[in-house]
Amino acid sequence: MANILEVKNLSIDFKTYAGDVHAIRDVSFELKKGETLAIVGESGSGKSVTVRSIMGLLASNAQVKGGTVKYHGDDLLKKPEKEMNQIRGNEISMIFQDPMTSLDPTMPIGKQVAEPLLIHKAMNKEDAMKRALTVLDLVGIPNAKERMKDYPHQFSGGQRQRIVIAIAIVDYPQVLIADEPTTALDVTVQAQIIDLMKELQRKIETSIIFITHDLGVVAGIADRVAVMYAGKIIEYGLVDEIFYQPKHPYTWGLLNSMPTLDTAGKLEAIPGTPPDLLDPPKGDAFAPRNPYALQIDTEEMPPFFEVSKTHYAATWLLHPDAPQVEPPAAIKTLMAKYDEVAPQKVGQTDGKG
Amino acid sequence: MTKYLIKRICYLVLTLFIVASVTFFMMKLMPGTPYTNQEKLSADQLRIMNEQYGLNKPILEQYWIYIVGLLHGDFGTSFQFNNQPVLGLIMSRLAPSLQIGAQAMILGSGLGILLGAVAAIRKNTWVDGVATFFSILGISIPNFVLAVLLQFFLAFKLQMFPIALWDGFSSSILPTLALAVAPLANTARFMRTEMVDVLSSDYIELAKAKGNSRWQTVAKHALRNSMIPVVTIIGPMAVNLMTGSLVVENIFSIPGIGEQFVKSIMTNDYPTIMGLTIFYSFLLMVIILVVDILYGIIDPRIRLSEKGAN
Amino acid sequence: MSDTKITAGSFKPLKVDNHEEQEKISAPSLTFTQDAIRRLKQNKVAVISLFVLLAIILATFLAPVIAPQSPNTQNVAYANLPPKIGNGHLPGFKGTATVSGVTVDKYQQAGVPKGKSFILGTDYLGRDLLSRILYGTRLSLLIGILATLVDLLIGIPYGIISGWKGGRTDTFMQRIIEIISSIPNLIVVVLMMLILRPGLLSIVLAIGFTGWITMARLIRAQTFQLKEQEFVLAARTLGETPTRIAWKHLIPNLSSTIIIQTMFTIPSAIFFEAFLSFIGIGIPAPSASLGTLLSDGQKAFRFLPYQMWYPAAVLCLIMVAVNLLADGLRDAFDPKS
Amino acid sequence: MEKDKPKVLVSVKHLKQYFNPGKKSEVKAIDDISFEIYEGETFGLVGESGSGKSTTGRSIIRLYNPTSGEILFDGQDISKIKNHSRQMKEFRKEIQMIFQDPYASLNPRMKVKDIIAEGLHIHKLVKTEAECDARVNELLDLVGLNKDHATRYPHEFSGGQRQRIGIARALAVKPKFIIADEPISALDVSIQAQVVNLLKDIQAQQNLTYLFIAHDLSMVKYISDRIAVMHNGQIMELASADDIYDRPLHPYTQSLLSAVPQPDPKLERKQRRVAYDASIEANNEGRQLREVAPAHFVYATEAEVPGYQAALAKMTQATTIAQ
Amino acid sequence: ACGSSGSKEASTDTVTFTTSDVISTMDSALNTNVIGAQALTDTMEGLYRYEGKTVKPAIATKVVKPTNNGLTYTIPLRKDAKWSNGKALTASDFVYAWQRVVNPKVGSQYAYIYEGIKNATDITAGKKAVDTLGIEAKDAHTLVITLDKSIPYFSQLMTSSTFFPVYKAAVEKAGKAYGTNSKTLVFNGPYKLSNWNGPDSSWTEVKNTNYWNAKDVKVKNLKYQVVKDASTALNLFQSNKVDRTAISGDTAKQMKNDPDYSTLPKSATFYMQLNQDKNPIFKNAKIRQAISMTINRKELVSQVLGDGSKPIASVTPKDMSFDPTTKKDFTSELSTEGTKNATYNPKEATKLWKEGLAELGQTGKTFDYTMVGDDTDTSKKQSEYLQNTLEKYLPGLKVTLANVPFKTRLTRSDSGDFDMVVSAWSADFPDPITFLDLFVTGGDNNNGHWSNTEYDAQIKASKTTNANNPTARWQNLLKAQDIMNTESGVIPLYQSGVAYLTNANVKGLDYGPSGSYNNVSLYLKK
Ligand SMILES: Nc1ncnc2c1ncn2[C@@H]1O[C@H](COP(=O)(O)OP(=O)(O)OP(=O)(O)O)[C@@H](O)[C@H]1O
Ligand SMILES: Nc1ncnc2c1ncn2[C@@H]1O[C@H](COP(=O)(O)OP(=O)(O)OP(=O)(O)O)[C@@H](O)[C@H]1O
Ligand SMILES: [Mg+2]
Ligand SMILES: [Mg+2]
Repeated sequence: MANILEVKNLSIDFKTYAGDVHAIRDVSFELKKGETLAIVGESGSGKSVTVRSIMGLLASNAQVKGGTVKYHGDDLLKKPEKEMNQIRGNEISMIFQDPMTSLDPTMPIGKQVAEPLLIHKAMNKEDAMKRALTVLDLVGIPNAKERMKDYPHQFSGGQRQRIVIAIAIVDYPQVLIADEPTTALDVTVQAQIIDLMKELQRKIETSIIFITHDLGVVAGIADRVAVMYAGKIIEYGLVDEIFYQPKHPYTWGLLNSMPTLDTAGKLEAIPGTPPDLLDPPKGDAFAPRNPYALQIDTEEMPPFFEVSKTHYAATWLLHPDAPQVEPPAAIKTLMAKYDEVAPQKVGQTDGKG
Repeated sequence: MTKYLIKRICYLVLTLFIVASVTFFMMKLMPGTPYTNQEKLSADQLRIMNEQYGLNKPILEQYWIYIVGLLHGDFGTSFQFNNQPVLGLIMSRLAPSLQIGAQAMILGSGLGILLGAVAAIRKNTWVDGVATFFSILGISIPNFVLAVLLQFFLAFKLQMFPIALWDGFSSSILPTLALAVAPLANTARFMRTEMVDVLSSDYIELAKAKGNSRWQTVAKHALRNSMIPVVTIIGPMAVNLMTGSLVVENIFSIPGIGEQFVKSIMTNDYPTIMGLTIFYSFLLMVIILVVDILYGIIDPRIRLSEKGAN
Repeated sequence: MSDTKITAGSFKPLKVDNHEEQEKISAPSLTFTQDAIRRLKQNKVAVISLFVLLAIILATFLAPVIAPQSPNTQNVAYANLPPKIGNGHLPGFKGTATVSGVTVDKYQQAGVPKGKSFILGTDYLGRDLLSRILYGTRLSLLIGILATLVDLLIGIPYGIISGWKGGRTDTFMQRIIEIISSIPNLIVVVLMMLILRPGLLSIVLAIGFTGWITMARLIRAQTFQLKEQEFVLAARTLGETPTRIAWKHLIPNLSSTIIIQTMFTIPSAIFFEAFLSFIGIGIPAPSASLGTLLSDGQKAFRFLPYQMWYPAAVLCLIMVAVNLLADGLRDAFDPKS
Repeated sequence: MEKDKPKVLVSVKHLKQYFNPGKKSEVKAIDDISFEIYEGETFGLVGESGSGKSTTGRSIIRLYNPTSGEILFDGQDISKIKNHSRQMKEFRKEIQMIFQDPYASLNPRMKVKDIIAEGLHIHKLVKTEAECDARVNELLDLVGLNKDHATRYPHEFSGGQRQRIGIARALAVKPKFIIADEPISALDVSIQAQVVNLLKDIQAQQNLTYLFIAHDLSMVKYISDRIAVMHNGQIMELASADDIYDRPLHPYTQSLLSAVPQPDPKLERKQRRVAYDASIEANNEGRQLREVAPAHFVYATEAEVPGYQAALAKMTQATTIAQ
Repeated sequence: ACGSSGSKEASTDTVTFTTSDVISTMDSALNTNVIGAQALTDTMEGLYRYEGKTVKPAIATKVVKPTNNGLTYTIPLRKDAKWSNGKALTASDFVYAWQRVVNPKVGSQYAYIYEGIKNATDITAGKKAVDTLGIEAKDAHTLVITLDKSIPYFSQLMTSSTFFPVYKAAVEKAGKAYGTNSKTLVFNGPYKLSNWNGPDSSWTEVKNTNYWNAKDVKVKNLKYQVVKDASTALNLFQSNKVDRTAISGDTAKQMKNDPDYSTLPKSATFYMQLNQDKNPIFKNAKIRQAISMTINRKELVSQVLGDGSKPIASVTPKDMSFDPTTKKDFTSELSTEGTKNATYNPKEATKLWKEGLAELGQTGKTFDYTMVGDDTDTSKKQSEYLQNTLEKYLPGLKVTLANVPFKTRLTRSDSGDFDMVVSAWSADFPDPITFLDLFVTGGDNNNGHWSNTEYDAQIKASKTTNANNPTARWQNLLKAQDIMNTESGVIPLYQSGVAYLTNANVKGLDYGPSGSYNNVSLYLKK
């Protein structure tokens, strides 16, 4: 399987009055053709900054401190603005979180959907509109033909998000980046949108980076998962590995704090709050909230330990010298499920790649 | 839409009626009479004149007559210009003011929008600094000072334009410039603020993500959206400009309505004052109505919500 | 990743449950205002403007001390003397004027004793221009401040009530605003002048009559938003009365709007007074305001340009400073920036 | 539920809340709903956006004046007390609200201490400044915040901490009943649990009754004793939390449940979404909340009841077999 | 002539003036201001016309001496006089015009100057029918005018626009609109207004070929431009855009040495009235004298006004009226006892002030007085100057200024809402009585209510017993003026003048005692 996108050792700072915010600290991952990579993590962990750097849409006070973003072998970070314009919206598209604000309120939606075609495909207006109509039909806007002339505020939230998706896929991009595309939506609508994205992925064979903080959504859509915490990826693996063989205490905490439909008794919350990225702790940023923290966590950042060929986790607990710890009970139940699932999962991934 | 227009026009008429009434009674409060002069009028003359102007009637009846007259498009006759109908007076003075005002408006707001947009796009660069500096300077110089400087340097010294007097387009250039600076500066500042906001909005991000270059993004998406609030200040500004600027009219000896207005105030020419006030209000409200319709054209959200409401 | 630093002790569980520590907030506690001040301080232009303004205000309020003479002392023999400093060596302050191509020493012509000079020259009645500018600026600033007071006292309550009540009350109050703003300002001024006599009070009342409308509109729009904010709802569920909600919750959150709008009210009042002076219904003589000085200066511009330049310069300086400060404040009060 | 005769604390009867009544822009945000909340329980309210959940909460706490219907609190009809009356003031002490947005629900210009103490002052619950400070500290402690946080401003806190400040403010007046309008939906997953735990703890400690509004169904199920499912200003189904989840009868409830994403890839792969066809509501004649099984209500016509009962029986059977 | 750049043919025949305001009406019965009067003098003509300071026959063929004890004038009219539409001008045009002025329905504010013409006062008062006015067309070219009492200045009066004829058909056709635009007008003067509409700010008068004396009219077009701003006027003049413009204030002062600069004294004076009703201290002559003496009139006109105004010691101006026998100027025959009160003498002033106050038992009191004046630039400057000088020399006096619009000033003067007021009067006709008549007891314009029985008696005698005796009448007037001066009943300030810049090519400017130019004599030096 070819890697379409490779992010290597990416570090990004933001200059602010209080000092530099180290928003991304040495992040690496890759995206294969046709797969869906989910990035999870709580607010401020650097998910958006990561994908914006791929799009070349970082805020003006951002500074790339190091690393590369290779797309088909070219470093996107070094591309001049002009060439980036050629790639954006054409080969790599993006869907934003809030469907209510990401459409231009003063432009009919047909035109907005057709816009990337006019920019990139040198199509005439009529053809572009025709194609836009096809795509709007595809994403399930009822009466698309008549509604092309309508304005965003005349659509419901779910419909708007479909339009945003239509804009993103109208050029059949190779990479589709979706930054929390369903967070602002109702569960029912969210389910529809996710189904839609899965279906589209099958049709246009695009690779997707899907950002969310909802593990439920991840379970539904992802092939692989990267868990971020405080500007770093702390665990990275196939979806089943992350859900049924989690290794990092933060991943445990995340899985644990969500009630499932049969959770009873007290929820296992992760205590405390995430660290301040202005001055990230020296060692493991999660250590202060980690009940399994080791002495070394306060001194040195843990490296990635390989769990399997596809599964890595950055926690000292995986160090051979580390004491064996008991994951929380709920996690153990999950782990028990792994064996039943694993073969099936591997097969599936193969089939896709 | 028609329903909406009818509703708005009803409001307009109601407001005009109130304005007319308020001004009428305010005029009655003013001390002195229009024919106070050093000359002596006989008691009989006074009585006859009062009768002719209807000033001998009880105030309420005078009021009634005035309002009925208004309904027939009769604004009364001027005291200052004996027997000159007020409406004719206003009309004959309006053209130059309207011309200069409209020119200043178009020039000022057009350039202002441009300047503001450029400043916003180049936020925090020297371009922004220069644009901000000039727009603040523009607001800071009284227009009469500006008018004097323009006249002295451009017209008198360099002989590039007529010094004064109202004679064709060329004589409208300097007054237009003098008047345009303030709206230019104001729109530029407003536009900049708004544009900065718009440029940081999600749909601009999406536009960039579509592969629009910076200028394409601005032209296709940012400009129109930033114009929405700018339109609101353009309304009152237009009224102020079109109803004439006494000062500029004075300096350039333009027979405009601003000058006429002050003159009628100074001479207690009540019918003219009232006529002008009502006319001014009328203009104001028409411009606001136009602006609101414009608003709807620029911003479809408003257009539709009104359609919906009717 | 070398293991050299790793010792056996490194893998001891960290037993101290120090997440409490995490809850401590490390940044210094800044009030909202302090935060705004911090942001303002970063804006050099705004800070300079602030100091320029303070300097001007100080100078004008110290006018009785620092003005070379009383602003109304006439000496018509010394009328229209150009600026001169000391012995007149400074260019632009030589005390000379060019009359039909010949440079003449105006001071000599007027028989001014040696050593006596007027830094910014004199006006048509031989009054010291510097003193008049100092006093004039003071009066103009006073007008600005008084107009602001009216603005605050009418505009804010009006806007809050209109926005808070909404519905019919709001529609009614908005109609009133519409009507008031469609009465030409000049009429109001003249009426006030006739009823109240020309003077400071009339001018301030006239400016105040319509001046508060922008403030009221802004406040109303903001109140509409604020009253739906959850913290206001919270106060209501606690049983807070509307008046106290206005004081405790609305006004503090409207403060940035208020400050910024005030920053625009002051210069526009000063400007309006200048305009009134131009058409001859400004501050009555012999008091000077920047407006009266400017309109006198404008008339004499051809021959005595300094009589316009200096008041214009002061007015521009104040305007530029206030505007830059207002810009700075707006940014400072905007947490987004 | 073990108690045989739970005391009714809040009773909503035929409540209607219309906005802009009589105008073209009329919105029937709540259209004739009735339910009861028992003392000490947590009553969950779920439904999609715009279904009228917040409006229900706000009508009960009298932020709106109900269009019609009755709201009995502790046996007293509160839907018609005059604003600013003494009765209203009394009532304001009994019910409190926790809001959704941790950023908008705290006045950014007030110190935490003043925010929490506001209710104390309004209802004169403290006499001296010292007493006030003591009470504020006590409350801060209760919600797990530090004493020295009292002098800080809201923007210095994280979302979870702010939400706790909001809770402390509500608790300050010692209410009996708390309406929590999506108190956790704006929070991070890791923080949500903290707040939910806190709410649960406090409930146990102070014998509070909750109306818990949310759209996150797993959390509602976890926290609630009974749940009402709302749609278009109506209650579609009302039953105990377990019944709603295990034996959802109304198609809307079923659809809603099928859409909940499970943090379990295996389950997710099996999950089939059920689309809801709103056309069954089209003919609204005779439709009302009917008890199809003990304490299990469904919005249905008389004729549909047997059908629902049959379905319920089948489901019960299925679960028993599974067990 | 119009400008160095003026290469266009037509412009060589045009003289352009700036003027301070628009024409408010061209109806000679209604006009009250000097702008309208000038336009009327240019375009219409009455019985006589001023040429220089002498009254010359115009529509009349000669300047007629009265008969019947000064009560009857039989005036022959020229037969070649025509209206601009070519129709003949007859005596009945005068009759119609005059009857219109006194007709109360027309509401002429100037009807009062018909006083003395038979029945005029009664007609304006509505007591008699219009056709009883003492004017009669004996035949088409003879006018008989009958007076109630003799009017010594009758001939001068006839040059005034209020006595001009009007074209009856035009008036009747236009009705109320008569005089509001050039289409309603028919002219009989040297020029015709062309294309003038009500409030136009510029107007052109073209030569009237039907004027009986058209051959003497040398300039084809007169153009008037309203220019209100002094520096604009100067700029226009210096760029040769206008040929003659009035300048004021600092501009005037600065242009004093320019070769194009000239001044023109007007038959108008500025004076101060003290409100005796409101402030009894003003009843004391010493107080009034003190106030008068503090004013340095020379400094006032040269330093503050600088526009050609002249100091004056009486309310009657210089160079307006002359002794019928000695031909000496009225003001030169006044007694020094009176005029010394109008001489700057601050020491004496302070002394008198204190004495006056002592007499009144008001020593040491402070007086806070409002001085009302016009709101023109010049008036403001002079008010400031007066304020300063009064406060400086009269201890305890504090003066507050109220510079208000003209009509407001009049209203306040009328209603006594002032302590001091600076007023101005411009001669209706060149005779001292036009000024002196103002200040008789109960006079409409005697706003200070200064009253002196001897003064009243002198004025009365001049109008009655001595009306037909020019010398005795002259003495009455001189006496009256002397009384006012010694009493300082009204405090004269200055005779107003206007400074002009005039293109050197413009010649033959002829400013008459009535306050208008006789533009028949105007010509351009080629
Ligand atoms: N323009 C900026 N200036 C300063 N700091 C920034 C900027 N943009 C992002 N950051 C900081 O970078 C960090 C990562 O932000 P990012 O938006 O990637 O978070 P996220 O994981 O997407 O969170 P969320 O779930 O809330 O969207 C945050 O601490 C944020 O405060
Ligand atoms: N003040 C109001 N004026 C008019 N309509 C309103 C008002 N408040 C709410 N509504 C309307 O009432 C309906 C119910 O709104 P409500 O806020 O109760 O929904 P909700 O279930 O809380 O939704 P969400 O999950 O989005 O919070 C919506 O259609 C809403 O638009
Ligand atoms: Mg994000
Ligand atoms: Mg809600």
